[in-house]
Amino acid sequence: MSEDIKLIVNGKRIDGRAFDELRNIRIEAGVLKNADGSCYLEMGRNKIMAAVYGPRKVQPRHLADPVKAIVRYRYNMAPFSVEERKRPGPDRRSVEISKVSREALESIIMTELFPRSSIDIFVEVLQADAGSRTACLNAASVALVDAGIPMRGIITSVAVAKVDGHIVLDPVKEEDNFGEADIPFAFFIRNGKIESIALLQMDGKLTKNELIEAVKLAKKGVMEIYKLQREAIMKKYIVEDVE
Amino acid sequence: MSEDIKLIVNGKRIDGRAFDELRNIRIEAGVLKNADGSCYLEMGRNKIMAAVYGPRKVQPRHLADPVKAIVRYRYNMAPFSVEERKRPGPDRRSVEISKVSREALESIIMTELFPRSSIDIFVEVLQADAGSRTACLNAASVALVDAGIPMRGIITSVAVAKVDGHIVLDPVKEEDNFGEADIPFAFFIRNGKIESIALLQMDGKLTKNELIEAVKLAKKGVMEIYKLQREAIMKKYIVEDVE
Amino acid sequence: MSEDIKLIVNGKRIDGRAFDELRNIRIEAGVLKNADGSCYLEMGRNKIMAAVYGPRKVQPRHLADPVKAIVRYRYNMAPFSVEERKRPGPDRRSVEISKVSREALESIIMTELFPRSSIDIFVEVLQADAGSRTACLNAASVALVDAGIPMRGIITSVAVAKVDGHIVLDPVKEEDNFGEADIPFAFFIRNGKIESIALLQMDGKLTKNELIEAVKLAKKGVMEIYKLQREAIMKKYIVEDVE
Amino acid sequence: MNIITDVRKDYILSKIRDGERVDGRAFDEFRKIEIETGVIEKAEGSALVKLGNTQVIVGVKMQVGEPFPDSPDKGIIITNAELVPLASPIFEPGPPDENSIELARVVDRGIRESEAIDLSKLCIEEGKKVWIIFIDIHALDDDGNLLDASAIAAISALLNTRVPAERFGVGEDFPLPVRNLPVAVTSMIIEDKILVDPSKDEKSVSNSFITITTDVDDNIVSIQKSGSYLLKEEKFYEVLDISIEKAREIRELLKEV
Amino acid sequence: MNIITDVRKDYILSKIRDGERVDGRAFDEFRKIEIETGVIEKAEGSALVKLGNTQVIVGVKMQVGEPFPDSPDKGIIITNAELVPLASPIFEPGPPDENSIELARVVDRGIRESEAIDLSKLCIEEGKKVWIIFIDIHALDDDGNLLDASAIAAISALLNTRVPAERFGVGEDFPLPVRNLPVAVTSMIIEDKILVDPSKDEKSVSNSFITITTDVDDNIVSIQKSGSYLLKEEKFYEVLDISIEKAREIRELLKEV
Amino acid sequence: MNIITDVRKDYILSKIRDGERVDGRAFDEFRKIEIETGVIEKAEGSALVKLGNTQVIVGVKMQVGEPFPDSPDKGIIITNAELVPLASPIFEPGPPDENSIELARVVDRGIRESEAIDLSKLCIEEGKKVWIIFIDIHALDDDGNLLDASAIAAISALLNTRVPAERFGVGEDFPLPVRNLPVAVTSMIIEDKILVDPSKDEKSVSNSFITITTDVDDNIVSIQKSGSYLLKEEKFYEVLDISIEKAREIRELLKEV
Repeated sequence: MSEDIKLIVNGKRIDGRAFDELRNIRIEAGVLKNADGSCYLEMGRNKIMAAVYGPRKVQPRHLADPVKAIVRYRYNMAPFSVEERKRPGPDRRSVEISKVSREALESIIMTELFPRSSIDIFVEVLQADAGSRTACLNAASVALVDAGIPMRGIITSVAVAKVDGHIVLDPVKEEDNFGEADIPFAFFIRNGKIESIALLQMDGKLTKNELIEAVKLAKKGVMEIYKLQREAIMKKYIVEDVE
Repeated sequence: MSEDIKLIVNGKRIDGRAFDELRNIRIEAGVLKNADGSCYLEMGRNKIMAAVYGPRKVQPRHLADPVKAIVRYRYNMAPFSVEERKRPGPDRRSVEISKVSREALESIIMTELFPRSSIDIFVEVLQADAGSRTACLNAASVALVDAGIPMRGIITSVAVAKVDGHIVLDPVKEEDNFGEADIPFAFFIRNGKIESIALLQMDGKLTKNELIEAVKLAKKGVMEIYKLQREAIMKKYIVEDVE
Repeated sequence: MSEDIKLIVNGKRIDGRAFDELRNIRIEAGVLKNADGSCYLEMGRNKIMAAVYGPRKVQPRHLADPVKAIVRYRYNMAPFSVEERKRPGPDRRSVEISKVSREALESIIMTELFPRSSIDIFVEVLQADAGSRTACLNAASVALVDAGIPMRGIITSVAVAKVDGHIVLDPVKEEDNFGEADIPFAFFIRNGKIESIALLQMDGKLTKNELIEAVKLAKKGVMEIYKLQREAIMKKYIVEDVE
Repeated sequence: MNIITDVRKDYILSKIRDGERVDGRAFDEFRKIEIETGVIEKAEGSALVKLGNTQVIVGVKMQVGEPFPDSPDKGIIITNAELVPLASPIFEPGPPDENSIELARVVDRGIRESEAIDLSKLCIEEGKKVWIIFIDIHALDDDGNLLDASAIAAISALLNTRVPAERFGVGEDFPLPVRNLPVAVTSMIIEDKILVDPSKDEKSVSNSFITITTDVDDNIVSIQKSGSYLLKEEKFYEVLDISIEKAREIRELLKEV
Repeated sequence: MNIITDVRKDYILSKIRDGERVDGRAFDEFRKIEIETGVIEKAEGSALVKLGNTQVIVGVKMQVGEPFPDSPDKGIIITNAELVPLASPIFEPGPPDENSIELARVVDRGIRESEAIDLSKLCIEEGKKVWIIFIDIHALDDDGNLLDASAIAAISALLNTRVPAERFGVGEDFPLPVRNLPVAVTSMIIEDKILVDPSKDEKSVSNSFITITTDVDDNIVSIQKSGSYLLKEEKFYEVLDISIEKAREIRELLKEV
Repeated sequence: MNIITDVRKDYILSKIRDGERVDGRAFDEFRKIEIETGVIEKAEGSALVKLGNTQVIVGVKMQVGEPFPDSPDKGIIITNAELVPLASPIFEPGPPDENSIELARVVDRGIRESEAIDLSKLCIEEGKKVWIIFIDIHALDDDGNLLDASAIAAISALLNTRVPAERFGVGEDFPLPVRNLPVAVTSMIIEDKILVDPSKDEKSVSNSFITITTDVDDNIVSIQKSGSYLLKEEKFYEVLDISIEKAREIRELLKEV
């Protein structure tokens, strides 16, 4: 169907953005009382609530690891988050997203400090747009910091797409559906510098060179998001200090 | 639809009863061999079998409470108990009924005497009419006595309905379906006196004064049922003594 | 429908076999690396893979028996094993087959030697024809020997059918579907001699005398299969010795 | 507790060795059978069966539905068993386990293979609409041999069933066409002895069972060896004879339903 | 840990005995209620409700489907609640448990029995096509009394709902016909005292609740006694009065939605 | 037991540090690949693939069904993987876990994104009837890298598939229109080294994987980083080159199928 729909017109994207421009992002840390850490995040039309519980005792107990904390991550879509009502409960897509997202975070959480514990990360997609897994990871990262979980750095995530032959940053639904490729990334950032890749998936059709271009664009994007994550965290702690 | 169907004609109800008249009730205690206590009960067209097992070791063990017995209650409808065959297994309605029924009984069972134990109450609706939850509670009460479970008194239950503007006792299916309100009650009776309310639900539309009238009528009804429960228990023990 | 289809023509069966003739059988032991014992078996168009794990620690632990090993048997059909794609996961038929097959093998495995252990037998029907449960049992027996599980003898299995009034050995699908009776047998064979019956089911319509004839025919059949099971086991061990 | 259980088991066993059963029955004697039909008015057919202290209720419900593609002109039988926790301390709530599945399937086979129901009379519109018969077995008290009790209750309920054609707007109600009387007889094999209709007490000393279902012409229509044990060929023939004989007796009771 | 919990409980209790609540509220005082509607643009209607620190979001989705046979000319309401583990350390992932089922059903009853939605206006083609309204309750933060917050969010979301007729090719969009404003009021009964809108902190000392839902005419449309306790008759009438009064106050907020 | 495991792991690791693999392969060397097609006659297509000791069978079944509303003129692919407990001591019976879901989805993506099947040729009646292709991956023996073996088996089975149009009464049978040959290459990253086709033995020392699927034109059609580890950017480009090269070699084998 990509033939029928022009996604790029006069060098601008369907929503008017430049190729390397992010959607609007809004991040607020510490929005829930029960959770040890939490974050509300909007990224385009994505609306995400993330909560972190832990380190706490593992339930059920037989899952405990005697040498480190186990990390759990549950990506869940609210039934009203999508056009057609989604039946509650995990589907195959969300099981896979939960797995790769958990693995991205696991790689930077200092789990060795909390044997026999669990660190539970729950993200609820209240409204879904393209890139919901990347939005969730960004929210989860902030919630982890808010919960005071010791980490080697931070995870920041963004997707890149190929649309009408162009590599573009942070695609919206139409670009995802009718574009030629979608590549969600998450990077490990330490001391303000991108260190390595924590999450990488891709589907579509790309040459190697296009992929290299995509990595470059994603890195530009995450540095901007990283600043917003920092700001959200700073804001919360500064406000708290004042109180 | 209540417009189309006349539920009250010449001051009599659809099945000929007076407003404050119960359906026929038949109660028999101790009808099962395996169960520690049991009761078969008919209330109108409701046919109920109740069994009590316990106090016994809790399975699975992690549910055990170190300071008191846990009470479980399972309201289950046989597939053939209703007009349209019911798929086996619990539905949302029976989960809710099981919860409020368990809570009614829990409040008078001396659970503190049996730490780490369970008292399991199973009620099977073999044939369903209106008021099956109240019939089940009446049967469960007798089965608990039959099992020798120490209780502070007894639970007796009946529903009241508003039908064509009148408050009536112990409604049948048509009164429940086309009436204006349904109010299942269960009372705690001690030493032959109603002490307090153990179960109370309501749906429909009622004024406060109608509700007060409903309570009055329910209290009249349960005292009659209470006598039948007593008789059923006495009968069994007297027969046993003779043997 | 048996009226419409002639299953016996000129004293020969639909696939040309004599009444007492088995389908082609091919058995190969020790075909998997992970399993402690394994067997690939073809019996007519049945294609079966069997694996044995154990004796090993029981998972989950609460199933362990302090005085003997527990035996588990899982008969499973691959989704592509039948004409119409089968939904993955156990159905009622496979639960029953798993039960009676497990019981047949349990009766000859020396479970008393391995308290608190499990012996897990998994059989996958990769392609299904009539008699898949008998083919699976034959494969499982060889896999058990291959795994070195101590047994009092061996189990060998075959079905007998009544087709157009005749008792025939090892029926194919058409004979099973349109025949008058199907009788799967498994025998316990020790020192090359049939000792007793380990599995016996039957559905259809038979007189007592026909049943006696069926037993006789089944005994003839299993002795032939038993030889092939032996050969498969010998072959593997001889090859191993040479290496 | 375990000592008492063991003492009890020893007692049961020693009785059996002496040719006796703890409840005084002969080896080939069933407990008292009581059949009450029509106990559930809302069901199309129903029966409560007591076999000694074992109690089971079977309800039959009927619906109009699509036939199977390979039998477009035949009604459909669906048999289901619920071993609800009310009926025994060892039954657990939840989806059917292997025991309730086996029970339902063995009862089903007896009815199906004896062609007890004339399914060709349950076609409403070929290839489109046929009657579906739900046979729901609901255990009430398992004092052993739930299977035979269930089989008796199932055929009794079917004999009691009226096809609710009027309610479904497809003609007038008529009695379900039942034309055979399958009877299941379960025996326990212990130390070369055959005990029919084993009680729960007796089942504590052996898990070796065989169920043989026969029809009005003494044909065998279903066999199920159940339990992990080895059955001698000659013992099998002996069980066959006993089962045929006991089924004849029980069938007399069914004729009165 | 347990000692701290116990000390806290004693403190809460002693305050109550002194006629005070730990957060300074009067016994018949709700926490601050904030209602924000239209928060989920993709939903047909939505509302985020904060009740003190308790937060819940309700989204309404609509689909075209078949009516129930016994009400061929009426729309259908389906209410569902997800107590996701994000919202509380004691919520677990998995299918709805008895608490989320009860929550959904009590909210549903308030809407249904007050006839808040004119279902007869949601029939598209009698007997064939009607609107199905999915009311999905999604807990975000349970600081006590999720039920009242959910009920407020549900009716607020319904007030905010447009029927997406164009998307389904069945005419023009129109606002959902809402004609009543049911309000649920939950009270905790403790030592003969009645505390409306119990917080999580307060729930640690009692599990005795009653929820009374009333409509614009002060009719009672739903009652749910919840928790294993015995309720005195006179206390019940007292709760009734309080519930009617508090519901009136909350209804004023709904009128501004 | 654990000591032996640890010793083994140390040995594997020290070998890798020395630039060697325990089974003697080069870092960029696959184990021997054997492909046998048509092994299940009842399936529309099938293939058994051995990758060293890893064995997997894929069966393709086809049915006629309704298309998705947003692609009314296209066939449907459904890919499913069963990691049955027969294939590994760590696989458990039950519904698919995250590993089998990931496996199925990565194999699916390779086929889908390379547009290996011309789905527009699988429309029977636009908007009404299209072919549904069930690709069922059935593990037999997991000695590591089940994913690449499954991907090879899936495309081999598809190459072997005939559309059973006659059986469904919709024309004559024809070969499934396969027009691309996606090949998945999985590498393990360990101490800055890249090992393709990791064996089970090797997987005991690292859980850092990346699977890159490429098509006949060396396009990348699917990537899946799997395992909790951090991947250096330059290492990623290195893996890309290796994957493209190895896929070309494997594709030669597929051309012979």
